[in-house]
Amino acid sequence: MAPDLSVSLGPLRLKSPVMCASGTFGFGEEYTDYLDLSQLGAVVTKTITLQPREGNPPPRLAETPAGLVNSIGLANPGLEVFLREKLPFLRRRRVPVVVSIAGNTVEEYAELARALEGTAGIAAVEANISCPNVKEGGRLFGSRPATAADVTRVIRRSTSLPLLVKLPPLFPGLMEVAGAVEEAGADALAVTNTLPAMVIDVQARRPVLGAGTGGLSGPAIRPVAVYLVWQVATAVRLPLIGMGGIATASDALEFLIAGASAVAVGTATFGNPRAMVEISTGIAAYLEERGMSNLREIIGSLRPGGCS
Amino acid sequence: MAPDLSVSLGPLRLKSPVMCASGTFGFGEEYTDYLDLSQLGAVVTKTITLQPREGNPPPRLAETPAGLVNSIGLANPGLEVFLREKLPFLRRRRVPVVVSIAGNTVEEYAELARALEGTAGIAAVEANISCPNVKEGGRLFGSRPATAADVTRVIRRSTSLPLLVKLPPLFPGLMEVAGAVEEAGADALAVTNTLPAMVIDVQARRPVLGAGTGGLSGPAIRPVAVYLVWQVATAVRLPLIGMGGIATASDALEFLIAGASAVAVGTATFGNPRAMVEISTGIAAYLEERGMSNLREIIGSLRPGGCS
Amino acid sequence: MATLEKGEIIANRCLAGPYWEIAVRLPQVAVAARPGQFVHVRCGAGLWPLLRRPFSLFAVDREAGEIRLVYQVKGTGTLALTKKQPGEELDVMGPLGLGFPLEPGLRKIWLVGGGVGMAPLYFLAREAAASGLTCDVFLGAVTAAGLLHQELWRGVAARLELATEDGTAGHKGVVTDLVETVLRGNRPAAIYACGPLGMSRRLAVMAAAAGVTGYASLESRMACGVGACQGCAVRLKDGSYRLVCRDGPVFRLEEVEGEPDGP
Amino acid sequence: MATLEKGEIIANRCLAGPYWEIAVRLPQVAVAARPGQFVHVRCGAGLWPLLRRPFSLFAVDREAGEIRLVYQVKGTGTLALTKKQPGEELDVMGPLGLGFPLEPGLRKIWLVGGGVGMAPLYFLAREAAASGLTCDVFLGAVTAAGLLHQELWRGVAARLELATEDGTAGHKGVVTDLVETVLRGNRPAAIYACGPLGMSRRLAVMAAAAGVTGYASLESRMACGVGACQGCAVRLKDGSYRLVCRDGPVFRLEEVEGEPDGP
Ligand SMILES: Cc1cc2nc3c(=O)[nH]c(=O)nc-3n(C[C@H](O)[C@H](O)[C@H](O)COP(=O)(O)OP(=O)(O)OC[C@H]3O[C@@H](n4cnc5c(N)ncnc54)[C@H](O)[C@@H]3O)c2cc1C
Ligand SMILES: Cc1cc2nc3c(=O)[nH]c(=O)nc-3n(C[C@H](O)[C@H](O)[C@H](O)COP(=O)(O)OP(=O)(O)OC[C@H]3O[C@@H](n4cnc5c(N)ncnc54)[C@H](O)[C@@H]3O)c2cc1C
Ligand SMILES: Cc1cc2nc3c(=O)[nH]c(=O)nc-3n(C[C@H](O)[C@H](O)[C@H](O)COP(=O)(O)O)c2cc1C
Ligand SMILES: Cc1cc2nc3c(=O)[nH]c(=O)nc-3n(C[C@H](O)[C@H](O)[C@H](O)COP(=O)(O)O)c2cc1C
Ligand code: FES
Ligand code: FES
Repeated sequence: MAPDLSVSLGPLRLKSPVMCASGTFGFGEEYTDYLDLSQLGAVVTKTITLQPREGNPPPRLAETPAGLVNSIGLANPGLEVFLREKLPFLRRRRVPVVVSIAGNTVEEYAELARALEGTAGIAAVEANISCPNVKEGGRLFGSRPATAADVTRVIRRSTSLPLLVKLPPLFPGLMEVAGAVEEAGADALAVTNTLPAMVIDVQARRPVLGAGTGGLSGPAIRPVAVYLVWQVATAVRLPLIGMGGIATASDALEFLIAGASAVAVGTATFGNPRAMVEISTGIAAYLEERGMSNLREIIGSLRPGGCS
Repeated sequence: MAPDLSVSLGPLRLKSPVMCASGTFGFGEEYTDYLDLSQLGAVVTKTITLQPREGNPPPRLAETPAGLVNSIGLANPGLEVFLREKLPFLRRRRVPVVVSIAGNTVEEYAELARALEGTAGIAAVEANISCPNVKEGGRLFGSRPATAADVTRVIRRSTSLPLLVKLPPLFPGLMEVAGAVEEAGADALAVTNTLPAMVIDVQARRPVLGAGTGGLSGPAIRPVAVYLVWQVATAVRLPLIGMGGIATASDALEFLIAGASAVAVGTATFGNPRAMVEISTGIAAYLEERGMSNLREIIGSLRPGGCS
Repeated sequence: MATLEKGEIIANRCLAGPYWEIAVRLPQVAVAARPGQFVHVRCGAGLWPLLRRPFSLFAVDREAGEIRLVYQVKGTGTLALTKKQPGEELDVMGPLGLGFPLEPGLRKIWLVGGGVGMAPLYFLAREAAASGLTCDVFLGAVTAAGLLHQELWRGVAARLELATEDGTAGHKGVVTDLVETVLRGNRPAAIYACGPLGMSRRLAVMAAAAGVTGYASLESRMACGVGACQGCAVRLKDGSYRLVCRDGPVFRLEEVEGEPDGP
Repeated sequence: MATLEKGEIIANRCLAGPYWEIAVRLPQVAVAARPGQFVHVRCGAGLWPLLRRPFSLFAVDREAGEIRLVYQVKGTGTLALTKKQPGEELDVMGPLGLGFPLEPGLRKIWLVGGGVGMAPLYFLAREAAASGLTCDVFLGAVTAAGLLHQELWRGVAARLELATEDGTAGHKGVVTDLVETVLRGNRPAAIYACGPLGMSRRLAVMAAAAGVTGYASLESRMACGVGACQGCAVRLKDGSYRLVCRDGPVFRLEEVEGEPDGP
């Protein structure tokens, strides 16, 4: 019998632990020529803001060794267009839709969450708190326990949808933020967003990216992302969605074994649009080879390896 | 005329901006079959502790995409053996010797600094504050402005040698630590040490490294390291030594343009033991092509590139 | 419809200097492809390079189910592509993007290509010829070796004008100089351009002045190639951002910013 | 003295299954090499893989200035190595490490190899034969195809004993079983071993019990290969860490931990 790959992220039930990472899969429709969305655990949308956003000046992409630095700048059509033009398509697929949201202020997060509350076809909200808090002079919402908890609490009050909170990478201090967000009522945590990064064009002596700096994703960051997931897993009881550089089933298993209940695939989809499906299949095969019938036997099953 | 590659790191003058990164070049003697040490800006030793350290249980290395995760555990012969058996060799080469030091307590750093003070043939001390502070329950010395300043101040009082301080990667908060270390009397800052990382053997469901976790180095981290150097360069006036994933002259130039006065090469030496020499040559060629006579024309010469 | 197709490499050879040509059996891509569209190619193996690279379709043989690309070796991806041997598989997504529209009723069009940018224009010229259009072709390159496939061009061009920056072949100068001169006496139904951004911008200004319409294929770095990542944005004349992979790569010349970027 | 030498690949071919052999012209490495030493090889191109990979010298022709390595394809590095074509350059550091000591006065030695670990023993057997020693050789593999280069071994071994785990050639079982049996009636001057760690450990116990001395070549992942990074440490019987690249790869059997690691 095929192993059971279903998982629960608090109130959110997924039939596969493999989903897309926000911002790398558009609104799902862009990839329908390449895979059947219903094979995914969930589709996480590009982060939506209240108003449409044009995004950052190009270039927005720079490839680095085993990595990608991007400075998209949350380019998105805004809440209204999303609900009118993007959501109907997704609603018709048999896949849970997780809507990623971001605001410039705590109130904007709340407003987004309220607007999604009443809408059919949304399985969960993912609060992307890895973006700058305009009121606090541009510090990331997610960089301090207090602000991270604030924004979580306010969203929690604004919606009864399952609430995922996506954390930025922090060294040190991620455990504290994760703990505060747990306290404030999140149902699950997503770890990690991109690492702050910069690429310089040495001929022009300018940053390659129009925005100057960007975020690093892809296999380059995987060992860091696994570390962060493992660390957060030891600090909170919430289910985790692990991501950062996952390209193969083996990569995904590292996160699951480290303590993630689900995984998201971002940059790898660009190279291989079928990566998510292949990863699901590979996880199932891994469980079967070991005679395991349920994904839960793997999650957080890391045995000690020495002194750490 | 060949361009002038000499730089000053506060009181420390180097004839080339390219040096080795601590821990990747042993005590210099290991690489003499492959290059002439006098062609390097400086030799930075493996970090020395008061007592010899055996290091962490093997395995200590795991290769990842464009990266290397290590958990050496500061294996080193200790101060006494270093002075007796390692330093004399280095002293005979025509290259400045920078001794990297680490302690479990602030007092140990002071003791190491005092011991080096009186010793001939040492050009500078590099305080590796990216290691756990035993007294503070294992937090890195470098992770907080107050402890980072403490250890810097105490070393500063213990030696008149040029004092370099090597910072760990912090998101956010590196600028605050850098500022505190500047205040406390450092002559230059080295940015960055390895990123915290973990690799899991999914067959055994154990960490690959005997120590459980390790630090990520190599080209994978370069965009992050450039970002950190650029950020610190905007926050302090001290000269910086940039490192993290440098493998070519172009990589090194990214750091110099971002604001580093010198660069260190670590992981790349393993693949190409002559990398440092080739990087020096490449930097000189870059200056020549542009009719520049002095490295200073490049340092911190980044032009704005958009909105950041 | 675009597909993800793995097809056998039939040939992969150097044309001249850094210019190569690769032929691949990809029946599904071939049958759907239109001039000006591109394919998104996995150039290396594993993670090296990580991202695909976009290349315009140079020629398509729908019966044989084959496509041909002409590519210039620039960095990691194109260098990796040169290592692929005939018989190996190439992993391709495509055809992608919106191609050159050939509106009904056109009689004579001009094709203006700069450097390896001439690639998609050849596919266009073949299709145009098949539907009875006349093509005047203007090609520019840095040096004579960059004027690729002249024998093929001669077979499709009613008129073929060449320019090289170093004067080793044709007019000495840039291709837009040639176009400017000919525009004084002549007027095509439309201009179709592909080349460096500077070339397209200059053509946009010239075409506007002459009251001629046209199209230009633009470039940008890409990640997804399908409109999902918002990475390939270009700024158009009206200040808005558009996605090269989804809204282009072909844009109306009228939409292309006429002035170079500020410093 | 070790050098960094780039030499032309003369041949690179598959022997059987995952086993390959590569021959490279490296006069400086060849002239300095001793049995049991290794070379540190840049297997791929660019950053893929990032680190070199260590391989024991299988055969060395000092006159011709050539070395030969036998390697098993395991992952990124060895896979990349199979792609190298004759005529291309291979970037090699070496010879590195301390080889097998052949103390004067030895008459008859036993060589015990497991899997691709037999590689350095062939170089040793040739040198031993040249200085008049007699070698009895015990080789083990999972299956018959892993018993590489039998014709070469027959040329240097006074006695050749084979074992395969699946019984497809020689004794069915592991090579240490064979050694154990023969040790009951016979005693060599020394045992020289190279193979999986488990094999060396079992030999260490057996040799100690029989009062025979010997050497084993150990493996570890390496970064620098020259003693600079402290990455390749192994724990010896006395609990101390030693560097495989600098203090080894050959250690005295007496130093090898006899018991497998705890959980
Ligand atoms: C729609 C489209 C169609 C194309 N068709 C063709 C074609 O038919 N033939 C062809 O040869 N090429 C074509 N290109 C260009 C081709 O995609 C690039 O040359 C290729 O991706 C370079 O990859 P690389 O890995 O070799 O170089 P990289 O290593 O990625 O880059 C090499 C150098 O070029 C610079 N660079 C790369 N891309 C850009 C960019 N977009 N803007 C500015 N600098 C850049 C890099 O900084 C680096 O210095 C097309 C591009 C697009 C968008
Ligand atoms: C001194 C010395 C001499 C050697 N001589 C030879 C030789 O003559 N012929 C030969 O075929 N091989 C030899 N080896 C082994 C060879 O170096 C490795 O097989 C090779 O480095 C694997 O590289 P890779 O990139 O193909 O595999 P990788 O991708 O690095 O690894 C493949 C798989 O093996 C595992 N792995 C790799 N190295 C180790 C390790 N040290 N311990 C545990 N697991 C590991 C990885 O986790 C992975 O699952 C020698 C090793 C040493 C230290
Ligand atoms: C082009 C691009 C756009 C992204 N946009 C978003 C976004 O809108 N919201 C968000 O939360 N994360 C965004 N991310 C981050 C990813 O969701 C993911 O956290 C990160 O890329 C690490 O995963 P990966 O290595 O698998 O890509 C983006 C990443 C990339 C590469
Ligand atoms: C094997 C290894 C050992 C290291 N040991 C030390 C050390 O003892 N002290 C120290 O300050 N940094 C140490 N580092 C960190 C390097 O000095 C350097 O900061 C880091 O590797 C980033 O540079 P790179 O990417 O060029 O290697 C070590 C790195 C490696 C890979
Ligand atoms: S490349 Fe992703 S949107 Fe165009
Ligand atoms: S591999 Fe670096 S010390 Fe042995």
